[in-house]
Amino acid sequence: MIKHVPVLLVAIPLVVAFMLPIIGMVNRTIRTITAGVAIVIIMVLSYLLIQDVMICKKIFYYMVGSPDPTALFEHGLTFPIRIALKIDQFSLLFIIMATTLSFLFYLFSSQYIEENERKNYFTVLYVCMVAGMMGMLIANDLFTFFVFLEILSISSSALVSFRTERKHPPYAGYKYMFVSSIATSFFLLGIAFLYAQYGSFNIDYLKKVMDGTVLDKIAIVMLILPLAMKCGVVPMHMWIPDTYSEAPAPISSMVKLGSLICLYGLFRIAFTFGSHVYVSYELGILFILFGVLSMFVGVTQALIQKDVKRLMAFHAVSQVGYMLLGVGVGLSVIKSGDASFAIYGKIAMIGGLFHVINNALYKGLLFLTSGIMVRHYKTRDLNVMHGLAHYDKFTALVFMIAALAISGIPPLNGFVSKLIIYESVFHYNPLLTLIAIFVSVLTLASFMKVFYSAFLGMPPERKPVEQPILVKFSMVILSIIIVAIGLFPQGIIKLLIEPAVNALATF
Amino acid sequence: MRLISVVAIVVIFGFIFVGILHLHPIGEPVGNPRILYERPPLGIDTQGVTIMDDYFLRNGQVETGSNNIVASIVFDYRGFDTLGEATVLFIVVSSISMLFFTFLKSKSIVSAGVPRARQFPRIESRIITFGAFLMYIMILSFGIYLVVHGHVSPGGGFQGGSVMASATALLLISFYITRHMQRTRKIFSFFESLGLTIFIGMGFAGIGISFLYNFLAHGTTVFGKIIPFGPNPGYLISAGILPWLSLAVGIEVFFGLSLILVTLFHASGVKNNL
Amino acid sequence: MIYYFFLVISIALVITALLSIYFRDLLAAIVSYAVFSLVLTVLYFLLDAPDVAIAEAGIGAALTTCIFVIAIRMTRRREE
Amino acid sequence: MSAIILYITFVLLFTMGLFALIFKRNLIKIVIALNILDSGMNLFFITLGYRHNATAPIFTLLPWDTHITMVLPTPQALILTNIVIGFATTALMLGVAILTYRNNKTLDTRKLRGVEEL
Repeated sequence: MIKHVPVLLVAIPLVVAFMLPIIGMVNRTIRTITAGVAIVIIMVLSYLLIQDVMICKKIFYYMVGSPDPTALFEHGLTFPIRIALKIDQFSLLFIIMATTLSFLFYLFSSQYIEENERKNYFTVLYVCMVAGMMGMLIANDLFTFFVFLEILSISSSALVSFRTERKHPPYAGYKYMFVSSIATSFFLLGIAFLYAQYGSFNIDYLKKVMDGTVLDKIAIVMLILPLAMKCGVVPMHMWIPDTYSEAPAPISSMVKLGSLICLYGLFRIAFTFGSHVYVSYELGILFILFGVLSMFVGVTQALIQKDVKRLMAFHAVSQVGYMLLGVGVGLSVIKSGDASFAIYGKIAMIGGLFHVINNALYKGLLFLTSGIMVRHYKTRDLNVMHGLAHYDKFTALVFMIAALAISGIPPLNGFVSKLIIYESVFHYNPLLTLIAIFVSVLTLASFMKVFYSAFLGMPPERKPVEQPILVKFSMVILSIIIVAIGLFPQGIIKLLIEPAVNALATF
Repeated sequence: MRLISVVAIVVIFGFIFVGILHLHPIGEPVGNPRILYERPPLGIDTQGVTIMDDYFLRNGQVETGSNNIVASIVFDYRGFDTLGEATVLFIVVSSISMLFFTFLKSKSIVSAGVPRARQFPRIESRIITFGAFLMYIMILSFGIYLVVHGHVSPGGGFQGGSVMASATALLLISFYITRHMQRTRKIFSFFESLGLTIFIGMGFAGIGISFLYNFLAHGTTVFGKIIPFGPNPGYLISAGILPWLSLAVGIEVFFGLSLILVTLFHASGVKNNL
Repeated sequence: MIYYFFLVISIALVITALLSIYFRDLLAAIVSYAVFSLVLTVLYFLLDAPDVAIAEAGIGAALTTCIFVIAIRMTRRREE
Repeated sequence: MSAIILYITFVLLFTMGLFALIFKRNLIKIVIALNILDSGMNLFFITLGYRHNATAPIFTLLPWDTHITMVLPTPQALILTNIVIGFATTALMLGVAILTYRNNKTLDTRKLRGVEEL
């Protein structure tokens, strides 16, 4: 049965999502529990794979609909004819991250979003979003990747405009959909250029037959730019602030998670095709450029914001820069001779990927706390907020943990990954490290501003409402994970990150 | 800012133009010189097949029992993409229902329950309604034909479903029937979920071998009729799970698209847009 | 021979697409988009893709136009 | 010229759609432009699979001939998928645009800049 796990990761959320409208007509509590159970099942399935994939270095292939699903080719052919799914160390890292976090965010949203008939559709779209993420992570086929990218973007866009009765959310959803449609059109163009030459969509097969023609280079640009657009790196970041600030709090976290999944696609395509078309050095430089720009522009924009969610959104842009910087350094030295790669390129990649996980954790937690803040003050303006810590010590503590983690203060997880990035990038170019440290200091400054204005000062006029139990529970779990990773980073690096980096480097 | 956009578009234009100059000429075989081959005549074999499409053309008919190779790709070889595509449609139907939920509760001037004088447009001629009804039946039967014969002649679930949904559009503009909005929504939503559940259920039914495996073909079952290679009139009862998947997708697309149309049409008549 | 068909249809496609972008009356723009879709359907048929032609006729020409018209009715007709 | 005529049509449609996407200010016009861009994309894919003197990839009622060739079927299957996805995108964007109009009483992106304010 374990050989079917790749397809079950997508099929279980989908089958539950298809039946949720019917279940929702019958009973709403059962509907909420069913959706939660589906996410728990795929979470457990992804944990079951750790032993096989991460420790025994086994790679799961699955040909959907084939008489022998684990065989790569049928009938003695030399090319795959069906849709291939693949779970290797790199994708399993992201699968574990995505399933765990979407479960925690689901717990938060199940009591945070008010209960009415629209919540049926909310749950359906949420589960579909999880399925879209899973599909992108396991796809070994460019067109399947495209289809699930569409699933992810359409369901995110609908959820971003969930609060239709307010003035701005529909336009934010429109903007997000606009950007994703342009991105997916370009992605399809890249697929078309590759198909025109090699007659296949399978990533592994394409890697094998690619020989670096002009069309290949154009196709790679067309595949990488849209994904960079969906991650929100700086020249294409105009949609991020609106989307993240207008969405409900759990959806902001989920959209952030989705953009990290697009980052997965970006890394995978860059590493798979880059070295075979002889552009990995250029791509690495491009990533570093994007990364530095994103870090700098994101944080300087964030400093001047008065709106708490917009501020966090700009920090999301800036944090993506760190990951691109770490992985870009690794990509640019991967083919320059093994010595320099072994010295700092690999460590930079470990830092970059570790930062992805840490970022998803504390950024999600920050968005969740911002949701509680906004719900209490009925506004997102920092100048109006004051003194929530007098009554709600829990939220203050949780926000403190997340804010310190994002600024890279020692006992927490952000510090570890940032330190790894600083150390390794320093060997590559000391200037980049200086910029990164400077950005980190600015991050601390802007979050101190938020903490000061939202939690300290005069007590607020009215007492905050007590948060429901699941809301608190999910936030507690996230904070515990953040502190635990910060205290014992070696375990998770050895178990998850290093195999992922090795798999990525040998793509 | 405009200047930057123009420069960006011109750069993209240049990229694509360089790209098409390097492509193969229209009508020639796909491929770069390493994979280019002299195309042998059609036949059942896997010898000398170097690209995916050639395999489908040679073996698709015998392997799946479907005369329409496009249908065999859509529902068999790349069935997983089709599942994703059906999911996209499902998501959009759910989103539209979610976004326009407040509209659905209020009365609409396009619904038949509102007095005739406030309708838009005011004229509702007997000729139009009767003609539309005739057309409705004809379009619907054409759509059902397309769905059922998807594996024999051009057509299939998506095409048939969309043709049937355009019949719904015709019915809407001639009859203005959105009076029982809540009930309509529930029924349509139920059938849409039912179609999708049949689709994914067929997928799970083959999971003893693999997900979406065509377990009904090449068997002794009713739908496992062996189709010989080459031109033939085709059999309706063949091709394994293809007709079932086609039917499921047809149901899903028809009810899903109709629900989108009905919802938007109803919402367009709500006066004080809540 | 078939390339003459392609040429004529291509010109028709480009003209209808230009018109649907050019018109400031959105209803006219959408009608030209419907014509664009129909011409595209003919082109798909000439390119030996009957499945795609049916889908484009059903979805592109009929349903897309329909929801566009509904959307215009709920908003405003002229592009300001 | 005759060998790349449809490619040129695709490039024209794609660029036209892109121009309109970026320079048009009306939310509904943007959706039309997006549809044109998507149609160009579909046309390109189908053109990639076209062959001279070939038949549609359907065996029913085909005249038997041992040297028969068919157009490539995979692009057609993919474009079926992409047409439906394009329709889905259109429907969602129009729905959201309608709600934007209801909340802001305008469809002009220049007037909708106020999203940044609180």
